[in-house]
Amino acid sequence: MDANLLSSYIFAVVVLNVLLGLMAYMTYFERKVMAAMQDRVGPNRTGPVGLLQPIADGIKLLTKEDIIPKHADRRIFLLAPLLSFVLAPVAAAVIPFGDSINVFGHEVNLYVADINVAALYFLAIGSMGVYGIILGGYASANRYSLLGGLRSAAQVISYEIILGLSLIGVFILSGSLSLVEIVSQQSETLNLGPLQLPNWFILSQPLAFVIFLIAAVAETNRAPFDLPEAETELIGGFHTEYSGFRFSFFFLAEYISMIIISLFAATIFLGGTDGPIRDGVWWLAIKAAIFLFFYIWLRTTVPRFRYDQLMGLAWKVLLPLVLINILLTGFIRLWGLGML
Amino acid sequence: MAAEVLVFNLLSAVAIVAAAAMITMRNPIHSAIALVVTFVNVAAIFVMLRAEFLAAVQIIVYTGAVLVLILFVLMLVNQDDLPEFHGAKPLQQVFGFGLGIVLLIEIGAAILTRTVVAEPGPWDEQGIAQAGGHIQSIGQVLYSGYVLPIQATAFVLLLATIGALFLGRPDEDEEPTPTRRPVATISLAHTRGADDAPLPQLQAANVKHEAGDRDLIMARDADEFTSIPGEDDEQKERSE
Amino acid sequence: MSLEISQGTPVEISEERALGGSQRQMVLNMGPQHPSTHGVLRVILTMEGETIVECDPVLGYLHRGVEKLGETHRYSQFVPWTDRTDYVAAPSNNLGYILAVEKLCGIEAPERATYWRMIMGELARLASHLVWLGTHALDIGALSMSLYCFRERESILDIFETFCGARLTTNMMEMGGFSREVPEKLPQMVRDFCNMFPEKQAEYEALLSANPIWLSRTRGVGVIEPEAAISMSLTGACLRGSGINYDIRKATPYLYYDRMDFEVPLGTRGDVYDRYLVRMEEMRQSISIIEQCLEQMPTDGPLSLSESPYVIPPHDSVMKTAEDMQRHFIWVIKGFSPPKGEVYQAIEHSKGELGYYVVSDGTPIPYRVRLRTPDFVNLQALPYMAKGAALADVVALIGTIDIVLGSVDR
Amino acid sequence: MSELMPEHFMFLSAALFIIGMVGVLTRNNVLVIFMCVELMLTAVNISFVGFAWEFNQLTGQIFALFVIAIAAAEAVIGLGIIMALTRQRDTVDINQVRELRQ
Repeated sequence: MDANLLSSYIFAVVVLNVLLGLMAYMTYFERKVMAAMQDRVGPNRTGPVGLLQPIADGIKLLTKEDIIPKHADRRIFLLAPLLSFVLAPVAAAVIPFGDSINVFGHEVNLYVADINVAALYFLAIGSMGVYGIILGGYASANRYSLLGGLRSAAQVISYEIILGLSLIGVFILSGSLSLVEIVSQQSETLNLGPLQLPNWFILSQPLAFVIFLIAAVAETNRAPFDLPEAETELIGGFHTEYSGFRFSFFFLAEYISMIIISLFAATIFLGGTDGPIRDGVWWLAIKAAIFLFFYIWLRTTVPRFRYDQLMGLAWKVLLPLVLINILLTGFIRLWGLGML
Repeated sequence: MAAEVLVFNLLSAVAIVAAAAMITMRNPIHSAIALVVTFVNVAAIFVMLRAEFLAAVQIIVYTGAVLVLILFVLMLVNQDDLPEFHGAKPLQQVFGFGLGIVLLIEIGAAILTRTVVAEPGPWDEQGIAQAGGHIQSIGQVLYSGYVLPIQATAFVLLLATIGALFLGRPDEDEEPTPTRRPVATISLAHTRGADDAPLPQLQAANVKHEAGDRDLIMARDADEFTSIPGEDDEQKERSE
Repeated sequence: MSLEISQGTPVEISEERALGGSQRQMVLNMGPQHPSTHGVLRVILTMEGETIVECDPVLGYLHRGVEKLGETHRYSQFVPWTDRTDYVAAPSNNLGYILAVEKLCGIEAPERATYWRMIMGELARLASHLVWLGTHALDIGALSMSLYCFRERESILDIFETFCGARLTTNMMEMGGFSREVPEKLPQMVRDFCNMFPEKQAEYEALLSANPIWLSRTRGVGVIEPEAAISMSLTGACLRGSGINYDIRKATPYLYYDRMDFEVPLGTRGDVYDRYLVRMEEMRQSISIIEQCLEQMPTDGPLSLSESPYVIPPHDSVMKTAEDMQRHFIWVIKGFSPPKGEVYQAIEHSKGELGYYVVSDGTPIPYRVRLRTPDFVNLQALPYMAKGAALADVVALIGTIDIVLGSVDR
Repeated sequence: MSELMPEHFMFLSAALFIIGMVGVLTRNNVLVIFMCVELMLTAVNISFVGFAWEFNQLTGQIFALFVIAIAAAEAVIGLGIIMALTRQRDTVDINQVRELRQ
């Protein structure tokens, strides 16, 4: 066990705990921000400004009766929420939280793993997350939650393709898939004449950024794409039969994947830890917070899509746009290299 | 480097056990999950064999899409009319297993008595690192010698999607499910028309333009817009 | 699951009616307790894949026999029942009933009381439209709309509270006008509300009217042709959304609506979006009506026909003079008995034409009280619109006909 | 057996292939047979990658990439056929789907 491996293990544990803490307080943050947007106060009973609300929710969900339907396929019924809850934070392993600091003498680099296929790893974990939804829908033994689960799985799959394709534009420019490499490329400054612009990919890939954002919102079943939530009223979303802490696994998995996709978007498009004054993980936090605020803002204002509009948007609008974007970026890159 | 062998053996053991479980499980959904476990282990083995890009592709394409589609079809087919596992004729079972074992022995013999012919190429650990990583190295090799196969695969994929669309089409003989009626006719006071039929020329005072390029007609008293334009000139003729 | 409906014949709805081939029809039961059925409406949907083939609303979960109660209570005792039918716009329910009984007795409230009745009626329309907009937008997904709408509704309910002491079940209309003096700060409260409301409504429209998702969820959905609207005798915004010009305040003006200068909005396509536009425009018109009433209202003048036998004597003189106390006592205990006969009085309620048909046989207790509530009739449009619609549209369709189960089931 | 030898992945690939083959021969649910075919394809992929690892070449990996692409296309068509089949015959049992006539 060489020192490097040990330090990355320790850093991984740190990241996981920070993430779980963030996830709990994300629910609180969302309820407070939504309340402010809706002219009301939000949780303020538990703790000074309602700060203990996540703990209270956790205890409530843990103590609630946990019902397993009689005909349910028990083993898969228990496996599904675990699958989606465990897979969500695993994707955070590739996100660089900084270069490296030395602690008690030896170097600790602030990312759990810098693998060459980092972005593809992120997509792979995302695509594995679909199983939680499908098996959850199947295992609860009622035909409606099965169909609800299939519909939201179809939504996640089609938007995952759009997500992957929208990243290709960035990879063409950055030339590498590893996030550490992408962040370092974005830290140089681009000086177009007088003004000094950070060389963030949002500036060179605006269309890809917008499409990535839409696909990210759809991927985590949030805001205008929150079909499973509406499904619970109509056709019985995949987590209708779940209750108690098993339901909280699904519920919290959604929040973790929201945080992680925001971190990922901040790293890819807004230059991760690179900031005007001093680079550091706080810049990443600020950018991710902007994305999370955007998630909540969408949720309070925008009405919900209908299922066929949602799928139509993915295949008829976003897919052509994303392909055009790849084509354009490719040509610009070739023109840039003078090969054209 | 015994650890590497140990991990490899562990992964392949789990893969083989899961594959065996897949063919012996009664419920096809359970066998699908066993297959997912197998594929994930195979992806891990790819990572060990210096094929990281392929591992990611294996998970994204195989486990994330193809198997999910299979699960879709499995779940859409009603569970109760799936055939029994052991309903098949036992002779076929025994023959299958027997053939399997015979084949295993043959291939085992072949593996043990093989002689290495080719000499190792340039792409070992340093070669890949020098090219900039797995993706870059595969990219170079892929786009230097294999451009034609890529076009062919793209063409095959296009054909597959068109084929799937064709197969997915509901066949004609079924009565079509009721679709929504054509969009509303305009009100009694206006000639009937399709959705975008232009409104007859209304005095500007009446028409109030609203968002979503839709206008409201503001009636000032009760008997405005109550007669159909076409009809009242007929009434006049009839009454003269 | 088999479904026993009260008429005795159990309706056997098998879980999946297998059709030819493997094309299965699925029966979905949007049960009485459901977040977006505005109360206890139950809808049984038969679906093929994504589209709805049959939609069958089941009513009666909130039936309290209001009309039967009308036959056992004196005329003035029935008024509290009227505001429990459509609990979202109670004052205009009371108004309808009281106008019918006054027409029966052949009396008419003095000018100042009539103006106050019109103001309260229009405020009730606003309150009802705000509840409609909030829940309709909430069903389609815009979560915060309901919070904003209910914030405005609070100020209306404060006005009701200062006027008659109650927010929801107002029971404010009395025979022949109002027996108590109007609180002096009320006109100013109504004026403040009228000044504040338009820019708040502009806020709603900024959020919804041009929102592409709202447009795609409401345009071309739940289409009702004019002929179908008439044949189903729809009234109110459902009718005017399809472009038919029928508003009782214009067709047969009651109170002083003929003195008011206001316009009736008509839709052109008859879909959910048109009904949304029509109701939003109605809110603006109500505000202008209230302002006109405040201007035209005489500053002094009696508030009630105190000398008529059918009317309760004004409250302060009851405490002072002996014969008013005696008249008050007889009026309350024995009640008044209108002349024999029958009357039908319809008013333009926020949901459509609310009609009261009262039959009197000369005794203090009515022989028959019939309520023609608009949303019971408008609910017929749900199966008509739902056929062929997508499943997620059902919530939008229920929202667009604006039903309140209290007045649907009576 | 300390060093990772080529025989390791060859045995793994052979084992998986044979399990897939046995599955195809014994199971009579069309979908499980379909999964077994996918398993056999993956087994072949393992040997491709293994040989590419052994001879430090990348052609093996590229070939595996093409196999995955074509397998995806084949899966789409296969599932399309199965869906059309179940819609018509309402069964997935391979034995009942022998005759061509309706």
